[in-house]
Amino acid sequence: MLEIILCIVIILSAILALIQKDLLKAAILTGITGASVAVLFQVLLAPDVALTQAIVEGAIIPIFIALAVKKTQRSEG
Amino acid sequence: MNELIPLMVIVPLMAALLISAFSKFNTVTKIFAFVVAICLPIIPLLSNYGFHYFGGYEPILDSAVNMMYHPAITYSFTFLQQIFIGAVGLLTFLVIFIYLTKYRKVSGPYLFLLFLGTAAVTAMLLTDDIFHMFVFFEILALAQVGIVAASSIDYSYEMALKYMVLGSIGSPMMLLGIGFLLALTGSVNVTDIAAAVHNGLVDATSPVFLLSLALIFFGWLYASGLPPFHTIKSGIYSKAEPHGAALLQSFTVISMISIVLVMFRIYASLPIFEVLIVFFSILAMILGVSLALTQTDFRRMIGFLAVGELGFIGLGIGLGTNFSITAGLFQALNEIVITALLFIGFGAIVNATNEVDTRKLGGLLAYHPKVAIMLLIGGLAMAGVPPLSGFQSKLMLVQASLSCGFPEISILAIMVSIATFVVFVKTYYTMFLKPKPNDLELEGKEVPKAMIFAMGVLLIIVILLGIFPDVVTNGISNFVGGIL
Amino acid sequence: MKLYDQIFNVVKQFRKLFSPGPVTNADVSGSLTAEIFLIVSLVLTAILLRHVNVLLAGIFTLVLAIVLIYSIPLIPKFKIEQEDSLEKMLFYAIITLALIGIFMYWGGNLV
Amino acid sequence: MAQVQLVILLTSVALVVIGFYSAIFIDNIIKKIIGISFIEEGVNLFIVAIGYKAGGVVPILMPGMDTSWFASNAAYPLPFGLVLTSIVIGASTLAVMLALVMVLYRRYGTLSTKVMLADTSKREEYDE
Repeated sequence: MLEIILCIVIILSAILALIQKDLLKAAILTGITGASVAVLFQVLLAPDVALTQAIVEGAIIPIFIALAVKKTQRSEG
Repeated sequence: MNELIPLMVIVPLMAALLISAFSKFNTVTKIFAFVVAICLPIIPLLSNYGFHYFGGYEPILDSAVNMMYHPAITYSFTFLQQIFIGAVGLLTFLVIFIYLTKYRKVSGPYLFLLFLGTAAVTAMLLTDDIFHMFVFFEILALAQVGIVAASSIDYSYEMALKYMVLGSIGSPMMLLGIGFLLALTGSVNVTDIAAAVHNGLVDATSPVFLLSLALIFFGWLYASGLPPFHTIKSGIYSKAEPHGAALLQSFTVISMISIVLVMFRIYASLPIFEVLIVFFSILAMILGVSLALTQTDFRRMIGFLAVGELGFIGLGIGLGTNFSITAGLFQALNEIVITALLFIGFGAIVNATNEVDTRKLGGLLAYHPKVAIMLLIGGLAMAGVPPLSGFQSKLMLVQASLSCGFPEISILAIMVSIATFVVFVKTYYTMFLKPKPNDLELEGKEVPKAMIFAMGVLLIIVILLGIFPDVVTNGISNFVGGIL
Repeated sequence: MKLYDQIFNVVKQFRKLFSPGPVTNADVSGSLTAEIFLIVSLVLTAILLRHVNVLLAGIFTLVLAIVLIYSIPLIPKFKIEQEDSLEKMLFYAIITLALIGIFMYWGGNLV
Repeated sequence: MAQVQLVILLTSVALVVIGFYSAIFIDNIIKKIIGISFIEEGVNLFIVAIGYKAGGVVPILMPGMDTSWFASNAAYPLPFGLVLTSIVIGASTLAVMLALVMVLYRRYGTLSTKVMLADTSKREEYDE
């Protein structure tokens, strides 16, 4: 059951990230996708991959995107 | 002396890291880079043929099914690897020599990128592990982007970003194909996968196996710049510094042949594999040469010509006989040398005139006769004029396609050669022979001596390979006999 | 004479290819060569279909040749499709991936 | 529970399709890069799902485990090792792309792909 909920969260947050007008929110939603994938890796018996994924995709990449947004512009267009 | 095999990758990799760490000591960096660059072509010449197993894990014989398993990442070093690593090492040496003599203050990160790219292509040639190859392919892509972005030409950042975005479509697809293969066979070692396919452990007609071919093939198209990626490949050649472009095209050629040889070993039993390769090679030849004919920027033109010549390599491998694959690999070696010669030569002209539009150039023969003559011989070699090296490989390709029963392909190859000749003669005429435009300033601008030296070395190789092709083709033919 | 006029108009259309800037005779002759090279090489490639079916190859080659000759100039159309804007490159890359995938999945065992 | 594997495969396919959609149809370059990074994520998820074994254990040999029991019950660890490398490669690629975007924004003042990454061959002004 947990897997199915996680899969739905992953796909929903991925779609929401792409229809968001505010790029900062899009960055945070990317982090949610990454973190949910990390939990899914734990369910799939890969704890070492889950740790790396949680740090890289859940924390570092949203921060990179947020920095890029801060240096450029926040709204789309 | 099999300990030298991993050193071929480790030496440029360590040199790259050390140079970027200590780049504030200018003179030391220069001397160190020069010494390492000399070592690069020498190490493969000294090393013996053989295998190297990382971690010392020898292959295990499974007595139940009587098959070998390779638990370690394996580097195999044969004549083919020796000749190509030697060629890339020599080219890296020449490029670094040009770079070191051009600037008084060298940039550590740029040298880092050049050495990193060389290490990556060397590992791609040596390795027998398909995922290891993918990792170094990604490193190579990053190094290529860095080399393009480091140039001072307009729009180089845009081109680098476009290359990266396209790459992040292409390389995950290749990874997905590797994942399919892993799901089917449970291994990433190419020898193991090939043995599993040939012994019937994998159903060669299953959709998963066919889709893995489709995905890895798409990654190969991205790596080698065949259509639909020919525009971006010619674009990054034209936006890099000339000596960087000479190295970039050798990276492209080597990643192309190393991936296609791996694919050939795994998928050679599928007839559709050869159909796909021949189709895309013909497309590359037609599109590359016909677009090169309409360019006015001569760096872009050489870029499209280089893509068109890649089609010949693919054609030789796609025909699938021993003779044709030998011809294709020999053409790859010739292309590395000849295209590097052309990029460096036209780069020397850019250096002396600060102009890339052929419409604004003219009359350069009187000012730079040495460059003009060397470029002429290089262009004739690319078009396939005897007795230069391009002639030998193209003749072999035409013979191979005739003996396979495809006379249309032979006629097409000859036509593409003629069109290449037209492109070259047209550009040569507008740049060197046409009367000089009045507003072109040429006085007091010299071509760097290092560039002329590099062109001279490459020209000697072109002529030697043209007169004695057997030195290379016999060894390559033996190698091809081993994988067929 | 109609075909001759058409070819003559091709030369006029090449002017747009090289704008901005003057059009030299070397550029125009290069573009004409490219035009002829493109038609001949595509027709020659179509003959390769004879390994599948001889009749199909004959009909296809004739139709292709007629269509190509009556739709000159080809090079301006070709060049517009192969400029280096990211959108066009991404579009063609993904279309090619889809075509290879479909071709392999349903046609991989037929050849 | 082959169902778990099936659900996860469908999710990874969905992520790849979302990535392709964003590559073609989204104009903002930062959102395009976010979308393309989903392709990489979907592929990683797929490869991890290959190694999954229903009802298996984590492939770490603890003291006290029977070796033959472990060998028949542990998940296949090779894909996990591959994904570990692939995650880091994806992150570094994304960082380089964002850095290039930041540099280009200073020149163009917009994030639109149509403006920033248009055709360059015609843009070079021909100065008489």
